[in-house]
Amino acid sequence: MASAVLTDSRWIARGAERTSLPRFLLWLAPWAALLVVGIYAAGLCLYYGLNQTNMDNRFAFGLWIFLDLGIIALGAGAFFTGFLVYILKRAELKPILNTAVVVGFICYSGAIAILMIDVGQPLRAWFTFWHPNTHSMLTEVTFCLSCYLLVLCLEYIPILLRNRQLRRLPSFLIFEHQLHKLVPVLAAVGALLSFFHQGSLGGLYGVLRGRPFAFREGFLIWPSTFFLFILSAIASGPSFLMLVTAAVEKVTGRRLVSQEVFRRLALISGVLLGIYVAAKSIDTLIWLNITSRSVGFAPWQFYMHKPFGTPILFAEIVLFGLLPAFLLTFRATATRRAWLLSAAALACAGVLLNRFVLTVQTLALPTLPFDDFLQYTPSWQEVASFAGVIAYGVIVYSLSYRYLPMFASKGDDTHVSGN
Amino acid sequence: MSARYGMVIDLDRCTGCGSCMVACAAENNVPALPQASARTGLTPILVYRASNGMEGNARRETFIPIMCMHCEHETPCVKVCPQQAVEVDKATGIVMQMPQRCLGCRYCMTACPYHARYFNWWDPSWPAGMEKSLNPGVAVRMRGVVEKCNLCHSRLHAAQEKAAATGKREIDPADYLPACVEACPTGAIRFGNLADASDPVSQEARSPQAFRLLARIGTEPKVYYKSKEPWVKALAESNPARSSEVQHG
Amino acid sequence: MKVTRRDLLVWSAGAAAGLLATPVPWKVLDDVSIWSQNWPWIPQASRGPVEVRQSFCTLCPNGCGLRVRMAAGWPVGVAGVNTNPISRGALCPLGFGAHQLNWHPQRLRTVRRLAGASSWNEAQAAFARARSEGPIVIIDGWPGRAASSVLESFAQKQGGSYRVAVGPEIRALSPYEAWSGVPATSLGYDLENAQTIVSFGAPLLDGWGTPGRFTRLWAERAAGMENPQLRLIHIEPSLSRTASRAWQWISVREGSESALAAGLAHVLIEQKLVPAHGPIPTVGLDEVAAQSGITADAIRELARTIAGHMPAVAISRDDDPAIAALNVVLGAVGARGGIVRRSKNAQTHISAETSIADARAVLIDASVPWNFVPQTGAEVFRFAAWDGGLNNSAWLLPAPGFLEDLTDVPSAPTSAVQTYAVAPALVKTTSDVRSAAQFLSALDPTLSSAETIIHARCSDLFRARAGRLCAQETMPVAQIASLQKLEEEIWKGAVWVGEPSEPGGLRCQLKEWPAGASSLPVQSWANAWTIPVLPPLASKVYIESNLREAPARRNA
Amino acid sequence: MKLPRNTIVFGFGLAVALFAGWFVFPRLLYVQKHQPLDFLHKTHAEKSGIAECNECHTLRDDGTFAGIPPTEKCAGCHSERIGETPAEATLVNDYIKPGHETPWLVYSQQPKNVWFSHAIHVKRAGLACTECHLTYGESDQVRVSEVNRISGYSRDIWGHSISRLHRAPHDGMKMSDCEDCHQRHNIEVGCLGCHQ
Amino acid sequence: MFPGIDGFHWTFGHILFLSLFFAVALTILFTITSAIRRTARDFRTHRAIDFCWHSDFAELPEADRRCRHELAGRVISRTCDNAFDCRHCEKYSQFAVLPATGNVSALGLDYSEDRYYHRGHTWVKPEEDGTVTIGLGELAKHLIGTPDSVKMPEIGDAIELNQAAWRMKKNGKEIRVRAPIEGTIVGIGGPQEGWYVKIRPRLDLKEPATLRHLLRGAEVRGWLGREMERLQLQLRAPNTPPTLADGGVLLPDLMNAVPDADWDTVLADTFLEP
Repeated sequence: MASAVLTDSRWIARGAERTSLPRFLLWLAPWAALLVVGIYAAGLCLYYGLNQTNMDNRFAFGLWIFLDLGIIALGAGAFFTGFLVYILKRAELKPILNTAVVVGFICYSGAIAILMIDVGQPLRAWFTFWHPNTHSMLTEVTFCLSCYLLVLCLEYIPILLRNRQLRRLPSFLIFEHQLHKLVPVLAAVGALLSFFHQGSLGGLYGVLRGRPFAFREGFLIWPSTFFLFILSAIASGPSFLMLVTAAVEKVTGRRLVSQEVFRRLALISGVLLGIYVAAKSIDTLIWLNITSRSVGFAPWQFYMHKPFGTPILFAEIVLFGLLPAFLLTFRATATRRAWLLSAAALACAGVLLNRFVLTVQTLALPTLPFDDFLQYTPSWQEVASFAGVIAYGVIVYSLSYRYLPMFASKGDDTHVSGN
Repeated sequence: MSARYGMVIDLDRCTGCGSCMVACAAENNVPALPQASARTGLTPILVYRASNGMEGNARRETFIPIMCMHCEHETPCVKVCPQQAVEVDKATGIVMQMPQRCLGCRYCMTACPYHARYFNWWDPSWPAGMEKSLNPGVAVRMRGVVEKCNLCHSRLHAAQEKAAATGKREIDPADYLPACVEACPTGAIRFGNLADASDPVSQEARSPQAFRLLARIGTEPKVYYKSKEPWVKALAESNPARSSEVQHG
Repeated sequence: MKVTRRDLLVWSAGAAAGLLATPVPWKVLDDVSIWSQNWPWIPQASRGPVEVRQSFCTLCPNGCGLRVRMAAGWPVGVAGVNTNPISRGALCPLGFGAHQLNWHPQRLRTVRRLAGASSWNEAQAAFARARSEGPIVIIDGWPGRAASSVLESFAQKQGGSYRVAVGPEIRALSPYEAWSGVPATSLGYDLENAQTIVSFGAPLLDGWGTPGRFTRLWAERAAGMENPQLRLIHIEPSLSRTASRAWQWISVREGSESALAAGLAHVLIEQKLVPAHGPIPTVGLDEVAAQSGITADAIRELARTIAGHMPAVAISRDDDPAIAALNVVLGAVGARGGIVRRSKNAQTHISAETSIADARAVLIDASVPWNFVPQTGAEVFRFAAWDGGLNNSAWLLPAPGFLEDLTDVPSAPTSAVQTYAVAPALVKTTSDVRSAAQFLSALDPTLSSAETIIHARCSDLFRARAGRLCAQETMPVAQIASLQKLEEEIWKGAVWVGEPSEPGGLRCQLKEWPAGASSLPVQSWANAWTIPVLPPLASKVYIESNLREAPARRNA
Repeated sequence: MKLPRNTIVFGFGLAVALFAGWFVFPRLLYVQKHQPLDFLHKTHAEKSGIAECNECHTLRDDGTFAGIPPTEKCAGCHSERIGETPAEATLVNDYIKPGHETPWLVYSQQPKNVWFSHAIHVKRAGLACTECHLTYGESDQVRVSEVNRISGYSRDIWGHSISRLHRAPHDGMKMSDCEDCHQRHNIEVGCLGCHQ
Repeated sequence: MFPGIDGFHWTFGHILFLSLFFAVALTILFTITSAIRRTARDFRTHRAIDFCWHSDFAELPEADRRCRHELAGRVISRTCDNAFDCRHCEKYSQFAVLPATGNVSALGLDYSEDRYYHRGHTWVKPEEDGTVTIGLGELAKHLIGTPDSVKMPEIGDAIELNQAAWRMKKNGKEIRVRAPIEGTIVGIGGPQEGWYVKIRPRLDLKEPATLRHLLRGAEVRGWLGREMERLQLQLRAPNTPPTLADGGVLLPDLMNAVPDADWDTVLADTFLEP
């Protein structure tokens, strides 16, 4: 009866073939280990303070902020898909909606967890709500992020309640049903919030008058980076969804969503990426020739320190921008899976590179005439605690995939896969 | 009374002895931690050492004390702080940092063009018994918050209290002098009320030799510098140089 | 009726909902953040009245005036005293952190013998035994104090000898002692009246002499002026702090300072730029040029510059007869703006460097620079308030720390005028520490105490009716009503300043140019500091910034 | 009508939480401390004719506030016992004779990061002591000092109403209370006007 | 955050920003509360039960959702889209209903004439006194054998169509026996009577529509045939040819007889669990 003991088939939707529990646990084990290490590292940072990191007075922001910006941008797929499905009524994207929500939930909760370690006094973080400085982009970010995480939780609940055992409880089933009916409202709110905080994350740096490398002119209270971040986020979000789906398909060895969905995502991603690249190029030109000159900073000095030479700018705009935009848009490449996925990977890498440049290069460049270009390498605690977040993401996603209807609005995904 | 406290620092007089740094730390209960380095230490006033980039006989060096410049306009740190832990005081023009309000997000540090803000990476500590030597006028900051020069605010408190006790409304300018100004053996750092046209310091600040660091960014810093040496002024107004040319203080 | 799991869930849901409507979560949230603002493990200053006391920095023989803020009986901050005529309100960077020194981790609190624990009784017994067995040598680092005369008279009574280990400033004056017989400890530089100062590597702007004296002077008369009243010409191989601020910096080869001095003298005499009163150096100009790496023309130019702006005085970093001889040639010895004799009545001291091999025991006062190590096999009794590590003393005896001991402050080594002040003990000692003087008085009760000596000196001053007292306002001694009044003022921190020394008090007969020029020892800013350790806050300037080079580690 | 079981259970949980939160919690939050000896303002006002607060709670010359007077001040009258209360005995025998300071508990102690100048508020603004310290000067019994277990603050800082909703005037010395008063008299000060 | 709280300024920025924030917060709050409210309402107005069945039905595999007419061979293939609620099925009348024909005796399971069968393997037997008996079908009985535990309703309880009439446990598996018809419990049969409940139906039995949704006669045979087929496939040990096909007799206690089968699925299919 050993097999009977080590089985969780009662919890798995009927007809959805899932690997055996032992194999599943085997898959989770390394991630769980990584998560434990991450939690330990985070604990060190909370207990002993941020001296555990390699950040310093000049590199006040480090790996964490960079990756937070990164995953939040990649998590944008969640709100954007919801926005497309519920607001713009693109029903063809329904199959990936659930997975989008879960990915978004993971990215945002992970980012916020890291932020809580990153601040020196987490116990006072709520002061931001009590004494908000509404002129600060960070206030906007804090408010929007926390609200949107709440929204994501609410969007996650219906998926959770569709679990085969949980749905046996009538109250859960009904609640799920009712909540599901209201999800469009949440999607709308989520879209609003996300547009704002994706933007204000960009604004975070755009407003830094004291950092000519990051400072941008803008419209109203928002510097141009505000809009560039929104664009790049919604452009790379769908690409990231494609990558995740493809990865899951690889791991589980079955087709989960139809080629049409991929095609649709690719098209959206590609077109938006194209727009983003255009906007980014114009912005760069304005910045180099007007904004930074007006405060007496010449373009050459931003790019004279290795490794932050002009190649990075080129990579950002052409290699990780223009190129994937083309690959994703044109049928010829977008229908070939290999091309499609590598293009999506390029797009995601592009948005990460952009966040990296804005966070790290901004701080590395000297502003005082007699000051110095600085380097910084993260400590193992920083790396580990972030690896912990990734492990957390994989675990949450794996559990969701195993026990929840992830790739279809109806529980059973074999309908889609057909075999 | 709306004063605008500021400084004029005569770089030709600065010998880089470092008295200001030590006096400042002593006045403001800044710990000297064995773990601290040039990049993690707390130096509300920091003396940089810069050269004209030449070698041998032609080499010249100058020392540039950097503290919070108390920017008057678009004050970068005030704008970015999410929970109003920094503000420009209406009455004095001092940019006030409130460690007890700060949550340690360090956004203000990335915003400050002068790197004049410092983070408490460690819990402050002193060798056994040395806490008896702490200045009662200043609360010791805790780990995980940002601090910076508040223009020796406890001395302003003392001056105000003294004025109130003697039934005066205004403080006696002689009673309020930041520690670095008091400590400077050559009188290179001078402190005064820029809003008061009769104040010699404010006159000096308006003199043609006076300049400000990164004034072109437009944040109206209230710390002025002056030097007769052309290369110093040129350096101060130039773009960030290649790292080989400077020793970062 | 039985309670099901469902009931528990519903109950806790209700409880949770209810709790939100109570102060609990909100008050706890508030209190926790308040707790984080007052973490109990973070030390805070004590509450209590703050008073300001006057004293003098006793960490080196320059005795700068101190304004000490005291809270709850402990010093919480120091600043200079503007009315002090010598230090003029300035302190060195180390002085500003000195009030924390008494809690330095390396503070000596117990008697140690050969790195093992011991006691005062054993130390006293051991010293008494040594005294009975053979000659003793007592070394003083700060001659002229009341304590010094205690040490000296003990040495005389016991048939031992009293030596002084002095700093580089006094050593630099020793050639004149040799040539004129006037003790170097009573010589000084009349900087205030000099027009040109030729510094041979002397760190004039980096802690030389009484820090405030020259820096203030320089700031007033030289800083940032194209054509200053006071010309500072600095001769040093590397771009030091002083060099970077000098009116003119001349970079010479390592160890060629004396040669350059000779070269300058050569030109001055040869070109009759100065009235001839000194020997002609044997060395030729080209040889000097070759040694120092400066062209002969440059040397001639420099000589003309100096001669064109008299009075001029050359200041050496350390003992160097050639540079002293240059002063003779410049006519700066015993002249206005040159090297002057500050007091008539001062006796010469034997330098501690001279051999003490035959001694049975050596007693080293806490004022002796830590880097002075006696070359002897004798049993060494070393007094120190802090353990600087690495020393050859058999006995390490805990001495009073910063402001823990009463001492009087004689004239600063480089001062042009005589001064006298008293630094009362402001801080109560936290452990059983004794000064060398107290230690010896215990052995020989007939020795007079510091208080009585100070009293005697004050009455001398009062009787002489010369000079003036500098406090908030200066008052001529002649106008002071009573000795009590004078003593009162002195004990409150007033400085007695003697009459300005009249020129001609010093004559140097120099037959021929001194041979065997010594190359000056290089010394770091922190090693010039006489006490073993630096104030913790000094790390701001060499660890938490790159402003200064870190001091050489003594204990390794 | 018969309520469904869930509603009852839920309501029960709600009630328990409400009771615990409003009535039990405040008792647990504050630890009670007693003064080293019973000092009665009233007695001193009557017997020794001390009329003004500042006769004992003086301002120093530099304007700083002396707070609770040192034991030597008490010794001015109580160098020997002059009454027969046990409190006086404690004062004389335990503190004055051995020369120890009396470890008074300060009800209105502000944390170290707060700078409150009595000189400015009393001398310049002319506030009466009672405006903040109420009528404690006439009290004829000794208050128990309650200290917050988490923050270590005296209860007087938060004020005695745990909800802070309807408090007696001048009950509470939190930052917002200072701000309210400053707003009422529209006196504007920056953070470091009251913090150090 | 709120007017009067330190840090609040009556500036345009504050007002705009905070009102936006509170708008969002309120929307979210409203969403949650209304979802909860509607859920509660659904429970009050017994729509919950109905809804649960519909959603369960939607989750059933195609094979379990065949139309009765297909079972009876009146149509080739038809998936029920009405949650087996033939009472309100407009398609129902499109097909003539054949008269019941004789006993159904398949594989030694006797399915008698006077009973109406529910897809969840329960039957309804009208009594003279206007009550009806609800029992477990023979096939189901053979599957379960003697249950480890049974949780019967109490007299006076109301049971709803397609909801749990009673629950059984066997080898740690939870079995929910769906009620074929709604009514109030008037009697309960214990183990020896083979677990049945007597109910007074809520609807009038005279009304032809009352029992219309239950299977009879040919439909039963068709349905049973399919069920047996499914069982054979599910219960056979891996790579053995189908047994039982030759009309052998069904073992009395299959759950213990064939322990290694995927009973989870078998029971779910049998008792219409998603």
